[in-house]
Amino acid sequence: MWVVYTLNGLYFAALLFLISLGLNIILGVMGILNLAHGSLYAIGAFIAAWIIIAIGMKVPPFFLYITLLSGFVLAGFVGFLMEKSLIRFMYKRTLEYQLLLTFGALMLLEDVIKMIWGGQAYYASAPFDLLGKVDIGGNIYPTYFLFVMIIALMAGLFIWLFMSKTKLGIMLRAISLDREMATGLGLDINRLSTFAFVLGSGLAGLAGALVVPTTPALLGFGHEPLILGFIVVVVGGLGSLKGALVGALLVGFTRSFGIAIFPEIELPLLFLIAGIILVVKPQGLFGR
Amino acid sequence: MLTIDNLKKHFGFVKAVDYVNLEIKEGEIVSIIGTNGAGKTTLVNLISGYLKPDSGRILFLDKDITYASPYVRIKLGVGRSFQLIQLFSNITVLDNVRTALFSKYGMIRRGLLPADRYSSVTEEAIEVLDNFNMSDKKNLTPTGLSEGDLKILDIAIAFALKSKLLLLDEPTSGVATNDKFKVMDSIVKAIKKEGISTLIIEHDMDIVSGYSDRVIVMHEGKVMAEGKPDEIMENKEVKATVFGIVS
Amino acid sequence: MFKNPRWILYLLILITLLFIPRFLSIHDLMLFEYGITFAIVGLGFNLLLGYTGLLSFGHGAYFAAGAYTVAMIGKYFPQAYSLEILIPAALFFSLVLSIIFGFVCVRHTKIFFSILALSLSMLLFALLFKLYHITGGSDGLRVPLPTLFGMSFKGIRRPEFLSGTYYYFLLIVFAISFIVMRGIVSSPFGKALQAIRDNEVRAELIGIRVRRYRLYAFCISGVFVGLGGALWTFVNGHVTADLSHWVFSGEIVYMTLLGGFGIFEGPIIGAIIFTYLKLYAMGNTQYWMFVIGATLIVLVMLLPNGVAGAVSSLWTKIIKKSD
Amino acid sequence: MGATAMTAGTLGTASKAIGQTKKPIPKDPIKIAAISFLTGAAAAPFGIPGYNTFAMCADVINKEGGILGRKIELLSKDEAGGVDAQVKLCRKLVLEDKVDVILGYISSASCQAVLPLADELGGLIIAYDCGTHELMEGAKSPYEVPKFKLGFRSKAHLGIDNIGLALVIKKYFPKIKTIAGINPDYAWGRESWQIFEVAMKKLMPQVEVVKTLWPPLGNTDYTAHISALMGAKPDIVHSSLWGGDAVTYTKQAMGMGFFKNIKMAYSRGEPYPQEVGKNFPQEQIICCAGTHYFLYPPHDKSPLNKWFVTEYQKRYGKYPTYPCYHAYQAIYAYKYAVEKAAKAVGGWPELDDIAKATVGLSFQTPSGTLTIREDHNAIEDVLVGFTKLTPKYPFPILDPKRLEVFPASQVNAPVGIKTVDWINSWK
Repeated sequence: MWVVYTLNGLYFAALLFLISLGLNIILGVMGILNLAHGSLYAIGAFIAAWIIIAIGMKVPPFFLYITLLSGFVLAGFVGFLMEKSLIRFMYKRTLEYQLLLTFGALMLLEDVIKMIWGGQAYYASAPFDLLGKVDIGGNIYPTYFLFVMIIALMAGLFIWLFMSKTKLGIMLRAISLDREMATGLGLDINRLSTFAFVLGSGLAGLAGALVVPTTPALLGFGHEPLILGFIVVVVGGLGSLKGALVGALLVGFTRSFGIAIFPEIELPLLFLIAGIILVVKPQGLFGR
Repeated sequence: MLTIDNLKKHFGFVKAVDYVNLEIKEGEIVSIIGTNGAGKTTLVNLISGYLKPDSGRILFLDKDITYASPYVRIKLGVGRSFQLIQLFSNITVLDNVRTALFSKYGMIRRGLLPADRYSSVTEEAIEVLDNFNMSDKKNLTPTGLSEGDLKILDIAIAFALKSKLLLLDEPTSGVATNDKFKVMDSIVKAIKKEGISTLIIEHDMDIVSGYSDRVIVMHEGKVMAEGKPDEIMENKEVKATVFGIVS
Repeated sequence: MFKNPRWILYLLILITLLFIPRFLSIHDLMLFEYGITFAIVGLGFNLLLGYTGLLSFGHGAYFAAGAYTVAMIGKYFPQAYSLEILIPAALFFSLVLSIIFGFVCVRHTKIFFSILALSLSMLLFALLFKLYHITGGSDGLRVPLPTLFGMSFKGIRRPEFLSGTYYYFLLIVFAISFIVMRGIVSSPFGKALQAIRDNEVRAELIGIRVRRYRLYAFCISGVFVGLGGALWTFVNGHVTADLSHWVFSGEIVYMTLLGGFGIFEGPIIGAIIFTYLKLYAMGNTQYWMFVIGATLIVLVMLLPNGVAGAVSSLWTKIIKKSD
Repeated sequence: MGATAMTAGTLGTASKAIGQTKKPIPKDPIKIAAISFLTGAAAAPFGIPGYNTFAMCADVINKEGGILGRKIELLSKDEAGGVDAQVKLCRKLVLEDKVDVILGYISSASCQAVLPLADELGGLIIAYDCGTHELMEGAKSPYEVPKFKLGFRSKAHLGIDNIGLALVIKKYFPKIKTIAGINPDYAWGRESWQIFEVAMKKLMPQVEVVKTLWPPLGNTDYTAHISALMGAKPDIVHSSLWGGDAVTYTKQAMGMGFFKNIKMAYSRGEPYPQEVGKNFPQEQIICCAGTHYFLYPPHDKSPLNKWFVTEYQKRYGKYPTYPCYHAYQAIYAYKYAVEKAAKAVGGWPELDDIAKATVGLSFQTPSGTLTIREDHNAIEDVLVGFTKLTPKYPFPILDPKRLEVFPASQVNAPVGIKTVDWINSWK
């Protein structure tokens, strides 16, 4: 059974990683905590579900998995609009405005989703069903979950390579280290910020799209992940990519084993651990 | 009243303050000059408790304050001003000074009566501002002041703490050249009036020479020379390294 | 105190409030009472946001502390269920909670502080939610009518209670907390907080123990919010764990900004407007979240100083014009 | 007008003596507020279907000439926004908008908070879908009824589902040793499990509870719970998960080979085979929240159910689920009560007359007979069945040969006795 517990932990961590990675990129580069991140996750879920249902079985299965990228694309695009129309005016503003703006965006998007996709649930489990199950040491496990883990891993690697190897990534890191200095170096902050925001939102959308084959897309889809995303970010350290990974794993395993061993206090336990870590290490595990 | 012995603070390879010894007597005005990065500001930060030294001792009125918290040093009477102006930007000039006074008298715990009720403090604050001819601006917020005024206000706050020792970090930096002496005049007038011993940081000899009893030259974290202003002006080594004049 | 013309204005407003029950329909009156309770919350919250420069996204926790104190006493010690006991008790427990949470939070500033406050309030939420046989979990607890100095309100319907005795009780408490808070912000203590808000470094170096004073501010605001929560329970008649959820805290921030946190009276105005805004949005469209969200965005973009700020700046303009 | 006078004015209607008035029937439409979740996780599975059915029934009633000739004007409101928002909204509806009746509330929290307002404000409120058995029960039995003079619930509480499940398990699986539970972590889940556990302890004392899990509402990843359950190796797992949660849980459990040697007992399972499709595991125990099943009573026996199903499908392209039946019960309960009261007083009835008429009201619904008792709570029969795939439908239906129906009297506690005490008193 322990194998499965571990896999469960990893799977949950994988999703949290994608979500908090997005949160952290935005937080790191622009110093803005995006409360609407959960809604972007939901948007990713809805569009993916909608497309999958629309094309149904009419296409070769391979394309179904491509459609999951639609989550990344649409959420990224919404992120782009948000940045261009709202966030961009917030860089000079103080914290309370930044937070409240994204809080407003959260409520706004919630209803926009409702206007577009209506109240009903979208069940798009085709990708989940098609992959079937694998036998791991006598335990049956859905292949799709492994697929999700792999995608998350690839996304993580990609971001890491991007941030450490490419010129663009290094510029982003420069900004997150010191915005003023970066301006001094003559980097085009606005362009880079837009890019970071789109990337972060896209990752949230991707996470949503990956989840949707395993669970129907519903209104209020993004609330739970947002909170857990917060915990990961706080525990891992604000703006730190490594932190997102470690934090996600921590939360994932706490949850998986918590439920298995003492189900009653799993959720408080999570917050408790977060609290303790912050008392001991105020900036989070990998925070600056 | 202030004795510093073998004070050391290194940032990695940078020897900001390297085994410095110095002494300031009652009512004395001492200036420290030196090129940028000579360790002047670091020294002030160490004395005011903004930084903690690697080794060495700081004695103030025969008490060891080497590792004491800023709060304690203020209580003992070490006040400072800042090179880059540090003000309370959204409250009035009067309140800037008044808050300092309240803090000094341990009155900031008083949470119910309006500050204006403590008229004695208000009067004292206005007095302080008068010393720097700023009482007419008392109801403006710092945002509405000239660079020179800001600088003076910054010093006035430190001054208001009635420190026995006042550390002025580049009191005229950022002030238009032709105002510099006006600023210095008003500051020194106020200091002399109260007979506070003062440590002035400057990189420009001409500004301090007229005002200080003693000048200390720092270079690469060490004290290079020390003496009356005119002696220093004549010191060849100093000329060469600090003023870059080769004769 | 009354030398200042501002206080005369306050007095006039207070007198009008005394007679409001005669003009408002009972329903509007009850809404207005929600407004007043949140006005008290706003007062407390703004001490932290407007005067100390700390944005908490978790003040629902202290609201919940106050509210649940009342509900729990009602459930477990009905004999002690009397306003003159309930209110002090609520103050006490919200104080205790804000000391504990505050101690952790004030070690940080800026966004760190906000997120930490948020996480802690969510911890309380999780507990209130999980310990359902004590707290009623998601169903929450019903809050009966209290007694007041031996006066019992048996057989009286809540609306009558609210529009009678309780309204005036509420008004008195509000007036007191208004005066107290007014005193705090203009006192030396208040000045010290503003000094910390404006320049932490310098505050430290004029001898203010920054972290400790942040904690003081945190606790005071926590207590005020708790008081608001306690008073609110009787108006609402029911408490649930949602009070400690971060979205509820978000609404507190919302109304503070709506009124304008730069101005002392701002949050009060904000609280009252928000109460009506949310209800009428909900009553008239199923897209009420859209309305509220859009309003918020417009506010942030166009009226950063909130309604009160806009009004006052308009006023000064008019003054300028006239002379 | 002074505050108290105003109060009396707005609340007067409720305090008039019964039967005195011979009020002529007004011409203006009846204002009915219909409240259900239009946002949030409960919107899709309950809120929207309920909302649809209210609209459908109101439309049908109006086509047939309304209630005593008065047309229905339906005001649909969102149940989201927190309990305090619901309290405010309810006050607005009664005091400001002066609605004749409020039909609504899916969440138990809303019901608990809002039903007391019925008497406070003097407005008629009929809860249509919330399940908590605590709603109408007193602190300890016997308790005096009714709890609320003007507050009703037009459905049976969650007791019947879980008692029904226990009875079926005793009948079909007398040999089982162990059970477990996975229920949503809030009042609904807690209470469902409480009743089920008490009933099981009473019926099959030898059975041992090996695990109880409480996933949060709207949870998207059940893998941890599923493997925890599989680790505990129970024979049967009880669950009151609903909506997306139930579907998610089932699909993920299927993916993890959960159903190989464990059986599920869903207290509200009826809609989910439809959602999951033909892969939905067979032979699972499913309760229908009363007898609300689109194939029961069989259409040949019950034309009303046939009509309801076809009509709903015509309008919304889906088979009606139990929230639809609940909505039907609520709006028709009001209709019949008004007509009954009108007969009694010979004119348009006051609220108290309607309340009086509602007690003891018993009428045909698409899913059988509904009776509203003195405790202002309805009682219903309960239907439990086993999933079976048939060629006629693209998803498993309840095997028609093994439909277990328990009469209301067998699954509802007598008036004035708490459900738990009643179960414990079983011989």
